[in-house]
Amino acid sequence: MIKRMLLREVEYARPESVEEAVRLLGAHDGARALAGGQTLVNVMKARAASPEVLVDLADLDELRTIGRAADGALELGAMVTYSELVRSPDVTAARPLLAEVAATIADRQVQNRGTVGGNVCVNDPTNHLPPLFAAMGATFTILGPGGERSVTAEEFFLGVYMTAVSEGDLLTRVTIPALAAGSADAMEGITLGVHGTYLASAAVAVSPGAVRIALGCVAGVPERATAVEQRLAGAELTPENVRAAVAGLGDTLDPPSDVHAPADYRRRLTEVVCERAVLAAATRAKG
Amino acid sequence: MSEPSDSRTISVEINGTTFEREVAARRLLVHFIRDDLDLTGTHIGCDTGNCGACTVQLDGLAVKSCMMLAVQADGASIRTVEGLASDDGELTPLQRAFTAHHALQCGYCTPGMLMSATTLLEQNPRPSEHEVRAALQGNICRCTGYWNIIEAVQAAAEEVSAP
Amino acid sequence: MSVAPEVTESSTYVGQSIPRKEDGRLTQGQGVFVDDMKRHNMGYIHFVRSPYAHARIVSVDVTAALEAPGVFGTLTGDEVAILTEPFFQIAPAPGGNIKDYALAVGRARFVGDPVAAVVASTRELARDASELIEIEYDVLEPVVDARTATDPRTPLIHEEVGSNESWSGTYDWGDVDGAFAEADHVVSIGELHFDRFNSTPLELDAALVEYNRGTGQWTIHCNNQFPGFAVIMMGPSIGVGLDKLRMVTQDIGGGFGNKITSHPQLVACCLLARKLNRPVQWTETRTDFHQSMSHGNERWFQDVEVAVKSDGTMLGFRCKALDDAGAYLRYEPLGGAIWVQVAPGMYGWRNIRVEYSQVVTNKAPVSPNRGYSRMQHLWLCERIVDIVAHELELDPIAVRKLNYVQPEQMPYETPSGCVYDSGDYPRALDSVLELIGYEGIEARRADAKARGKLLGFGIGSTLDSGTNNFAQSTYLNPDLQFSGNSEVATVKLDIFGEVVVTLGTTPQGQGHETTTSQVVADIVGCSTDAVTVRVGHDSYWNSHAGFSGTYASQFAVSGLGAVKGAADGLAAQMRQLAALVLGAQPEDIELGGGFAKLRANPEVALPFMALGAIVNVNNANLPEDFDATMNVRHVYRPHFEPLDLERKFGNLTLTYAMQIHACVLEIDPETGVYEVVDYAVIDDCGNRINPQIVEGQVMGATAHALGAATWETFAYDEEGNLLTPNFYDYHVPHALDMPPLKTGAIESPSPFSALGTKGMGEGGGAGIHAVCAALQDALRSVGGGIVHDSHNPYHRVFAMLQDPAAARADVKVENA
Amino acid sequence: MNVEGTREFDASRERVWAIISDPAGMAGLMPGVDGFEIIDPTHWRAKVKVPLGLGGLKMTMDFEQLEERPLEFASMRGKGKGMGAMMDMTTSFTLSGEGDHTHMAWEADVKLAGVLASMGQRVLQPIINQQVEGIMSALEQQLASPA
Repeated sequence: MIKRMLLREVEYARPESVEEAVRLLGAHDGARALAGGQTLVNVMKARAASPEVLVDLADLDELRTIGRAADGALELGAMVTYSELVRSPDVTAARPLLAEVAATIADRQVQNRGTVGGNVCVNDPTNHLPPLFAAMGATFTILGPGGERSVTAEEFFLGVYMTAVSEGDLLTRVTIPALAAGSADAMEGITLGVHGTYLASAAVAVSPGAVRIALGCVAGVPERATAVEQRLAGAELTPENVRAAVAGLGDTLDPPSDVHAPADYRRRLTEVVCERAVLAAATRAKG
Repeated sequence: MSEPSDSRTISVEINGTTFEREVAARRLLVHFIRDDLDLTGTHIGCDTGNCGACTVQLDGLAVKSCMMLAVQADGASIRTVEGLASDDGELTPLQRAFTAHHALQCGYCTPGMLMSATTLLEQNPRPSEHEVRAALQGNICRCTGYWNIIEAVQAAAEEVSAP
Repeated sequence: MSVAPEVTESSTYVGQSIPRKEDGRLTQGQGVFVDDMKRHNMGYIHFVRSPYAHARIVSVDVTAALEAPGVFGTLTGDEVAILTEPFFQIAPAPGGNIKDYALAVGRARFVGDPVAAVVASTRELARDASELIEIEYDVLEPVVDARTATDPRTPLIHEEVGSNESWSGTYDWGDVDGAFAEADHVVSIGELHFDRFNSTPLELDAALVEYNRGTGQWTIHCNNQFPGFAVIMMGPSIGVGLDKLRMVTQDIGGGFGNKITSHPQLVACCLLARKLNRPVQWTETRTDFHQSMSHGNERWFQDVEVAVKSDGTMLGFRCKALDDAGAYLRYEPLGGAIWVQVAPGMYGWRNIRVEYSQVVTNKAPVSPNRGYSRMQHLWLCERIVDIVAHELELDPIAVRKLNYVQPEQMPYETPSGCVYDSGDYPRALDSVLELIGYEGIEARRADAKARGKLLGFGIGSTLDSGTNNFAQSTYLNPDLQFSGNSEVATVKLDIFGEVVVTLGTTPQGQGHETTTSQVVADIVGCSTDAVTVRVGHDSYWNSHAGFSGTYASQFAVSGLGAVKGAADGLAAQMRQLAALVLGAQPEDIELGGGFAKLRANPEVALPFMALGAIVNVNNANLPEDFDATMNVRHVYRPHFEPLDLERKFGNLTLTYAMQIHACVLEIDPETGVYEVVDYAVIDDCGNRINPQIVEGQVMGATAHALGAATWETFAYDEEGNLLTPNFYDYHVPHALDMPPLKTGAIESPSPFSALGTKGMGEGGGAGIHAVCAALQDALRSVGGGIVHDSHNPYHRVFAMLQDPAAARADVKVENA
Repeated sequence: MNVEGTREFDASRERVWAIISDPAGMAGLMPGVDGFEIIDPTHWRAKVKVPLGLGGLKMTMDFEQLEERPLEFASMRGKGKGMGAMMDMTTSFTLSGEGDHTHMAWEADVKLAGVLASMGQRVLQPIINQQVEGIMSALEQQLASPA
């Protein structure tokens, strides 16, 4: 029960088209998409989960593209790796912070395999991309037996390890609006070691007159700090104003405790990283 | 068509040799390399993908072979520590620098370190100290404290880049 | 350009940083670690471990597992109880009544305690079958806090002991009450805690075990780092003589003490190899290791009182020490005596009383970990210095210099009778201050403040005692028949003139092949390339003794002492033979460059090849009384006087290397997050055979300390679940986490070792002391919280920032 | 781990009680119940699949009714065993309120062993909160529909 490292029996398929992938996911009970596997394979080694069928998305080239929509929005295929985000001129042009954050996820080896789709579908509370995408106002395109649908971050993230991607569904794409003039993003976190697991994180998107804030590590889904957003709407983002707006944020949260951060400490950290992220985004927006 | 099955015949090029083997779907790439092909230079030091001892190059990128199924490597080209030295046994500048700078003690993390560092220097021949550290972040060493490893990688970069 | 280290013009190899002989194979993936080995038809062992910290094992049913595909067989605790005797216990009764077997018998006592084992044809099938072993548990209340372990309401972990206390004893040296009567100030600290962690070597414990039915002999390929101890535990348990247990090691991927106590698993492997009549293989997983193997001793220091004169001179201290041994005494209670090697730390304190007790808990068993038991105590000594300095508003550097044992006192006999062999501690402190640029520290503090950071500076000084006198075990149990120490080396001259060295040690990265070749080459007169040092340990080589292994900072003294003895012996025989052949006296012969030459006329020379061949294959004409074998085995034994058990007095280690660390860190006051921004270490381990290897040990130990100070902890919840069961939550520092480091060395040769060397490798604990000191220094300006724990994660620092009064509530000063 | 909370329902205590005191009613509220079996009036068993994105956590839970004071208080113990996790949970509900209003105070003491216990601390509380939220919402929904 405690021993790890070796997977249970599993079946494996490597479809050549998105449609075939969706068919396979729908046809087999307990089927699960295998993207980069940088979480899933570990969980399977621990035998904490054992899907019966793995549908490897590796050959689905259409999920590997990074593109720009007509309105400039950034379209990220679900199988785009963190390393590809780091190197992409499109990402750097549309939402540069995304590349910066991707460069701090785990380590180089994981960045070479881990994917955008895997990161958000796992939705571990400590993951980088869920709060970041929530703050950026991303939409998620899901292909299922009934066709394609797009959902917002609020609709996408349902709980720890739970998203709107249900059995038989496949996340194909994440779409992120391009930064408008006078807008900027920032993400701040406290990690276990440099570039380590987040103990607290806050992603912020500042646009003229508005601030979107999503907090990681405090709940099963990225938590929008809506009260802080409202207090800051239209306000000048000075250190004093931001501090005042963030004050009391921790008391509204119900974060978990673990060996690295008791709940109260996590509340405090979340206030600090929230404040810092808003100020960092404001500075960038000016710059 | 690709229907699910619990094993597959895969074809993988490793250090220039192509291996075609039937492998269970659940077999980890690292066990395929170590147990099935007997290339035991690639090591295992953890269960969670943290330590990097199993790092190999897959199509030119450093990856952790314990976080991949062997079937996922079908069609790929892999390089392991055994593939670093030339056929006539000449070591790479990085391998020599590891010795010269005492960048290893027990040597257990060394293969993974070398694969990460080799990949770094291929992509970035003159890395800064910070870039070296960042490239090695996914490889744990419990003997050296990393300082000599970082020094060795920088020295090898200098040697290779020297006019 | 060349990247080779500079080899200085010198007539000797000793003292030079020659490149390591080991590295060629290790940089090419050609090392042989245990898990790399395979045998035809071998089976893979998988241990089924308890998910409960404390539970009665009601039943174990292996029926379904035996029917599973590929399964060769199983082993259960009930079988083990029939087939083996419980392991020998070092502790006297009642602690010694503990019954410890290769598998849990009747009761599981920690999460990860192995309850059954299954063997199958592949790793995956063994793992599959393990899920079919049905184990019924009756869950019992766990004991996870050492401080309540002896409370009468706390359940007993080993009923045969009658208590959860495994050993206790009082150490009382000097005139403690007199010292307190004489003191101007008494500084008291309610409770200090040294945390639980270990060095987590990257290679996990493993074995490949073969059984020879015909001879009844096992060959145990493993990575145990103290085979001498392992077989003493295993032989009586299985009921066989030690020669039936052939221990073989090759490359070992780190040990740090953590690979000493794998004997329970090795016994299980032996039983399975015999039962199934096939080679069996076991490789632990990372999670297995964290949950079950060799945690460092967790220790509480309670009611600490320090007697201080007004100038800061400390006369001594008294305290209680409470050691948490975990569930079984695998190497314990030796930790209860080992710390005595360094009872006063580096200080001239003459009056010390420690009421020591050790308890068992439902956590993984503790066993040696780099700095074993001394690190805990030295941390206490350093905490005492920094807390006293803080409370009396004295300079911690001045207080150290004032209290250090002074160079003119060397060799210095401590109040417990240990003898510090040599060293100049104040000079070492000055050196480290120079390395770190201490004169600029206040400017750096101001700069940090301007950036909103709290800068802290701290010193950690530490001893690295090596070459144990195993008689120290009789402090715990006078009936034990252990004393002294031993190590073996064999040096031979082969037929073609090759010098071959066999060691009894089990290096795990310390470069024994290299340093051995340096010592031998100088003595025998050849190049280090001409010296082959066999890899690893093999008891068939008959080049080992009872204490053989690699542990406890001793190779440079005991290992190389044996090497030197054997090489001296071989050189004498070579001179003897050359003299015979050349018609001269042995003293007329000089060895050098691979030749035995006539001193007076070096043109007259015999190559080593001739010497090797004459004795081995061309010996008909040798005189009948010629007795040189060209194969010399030497046993190194240090001399120790008998201990005074009544007073617990006597010398426990031969040499005392030392390190002083200096740490500069910055705290973010808003979060408690801190970063070590500058770091320096001075090491003095006497003569250095290979300075680069010594520096490597200093660096590695420093990294361990920095990890333990901030991130690495084996933390348990109330149910006895380990919350850091692998590298996901047990954060080992990586390349981005490491601060800049400067190192320096002083050489104070030991008068007691053959080469003037001192064993080293374990001094890194000073990093923990230095970080604690630096944190406390940084907190000085914001309420003066006192650092009470060796492990300071960010939230603990934040708590000290938030409520400094609470963080100093149990620290008091009474003035006379 | 101890978790607790309160919840208000626009329904009489009798209606709330009728559902929570009935094993089948309870099973109907729990998310991901795959199968359900009543062993005797105070013991029942449920096969649960906690829907997690990584494949779902399957557990067989054995429930035992511990104490019951109709309309006021109920407590039960559930022991579960599944992949990588052993759970031992004691939970209780206290009802108060008059007329068409019910106030429920609930608490649960959850003990875990196995891989989730050691590696899942960080996500455990959010998962339990999700489960409880699921149960309470289902109860609310059931109460909202005509009796």
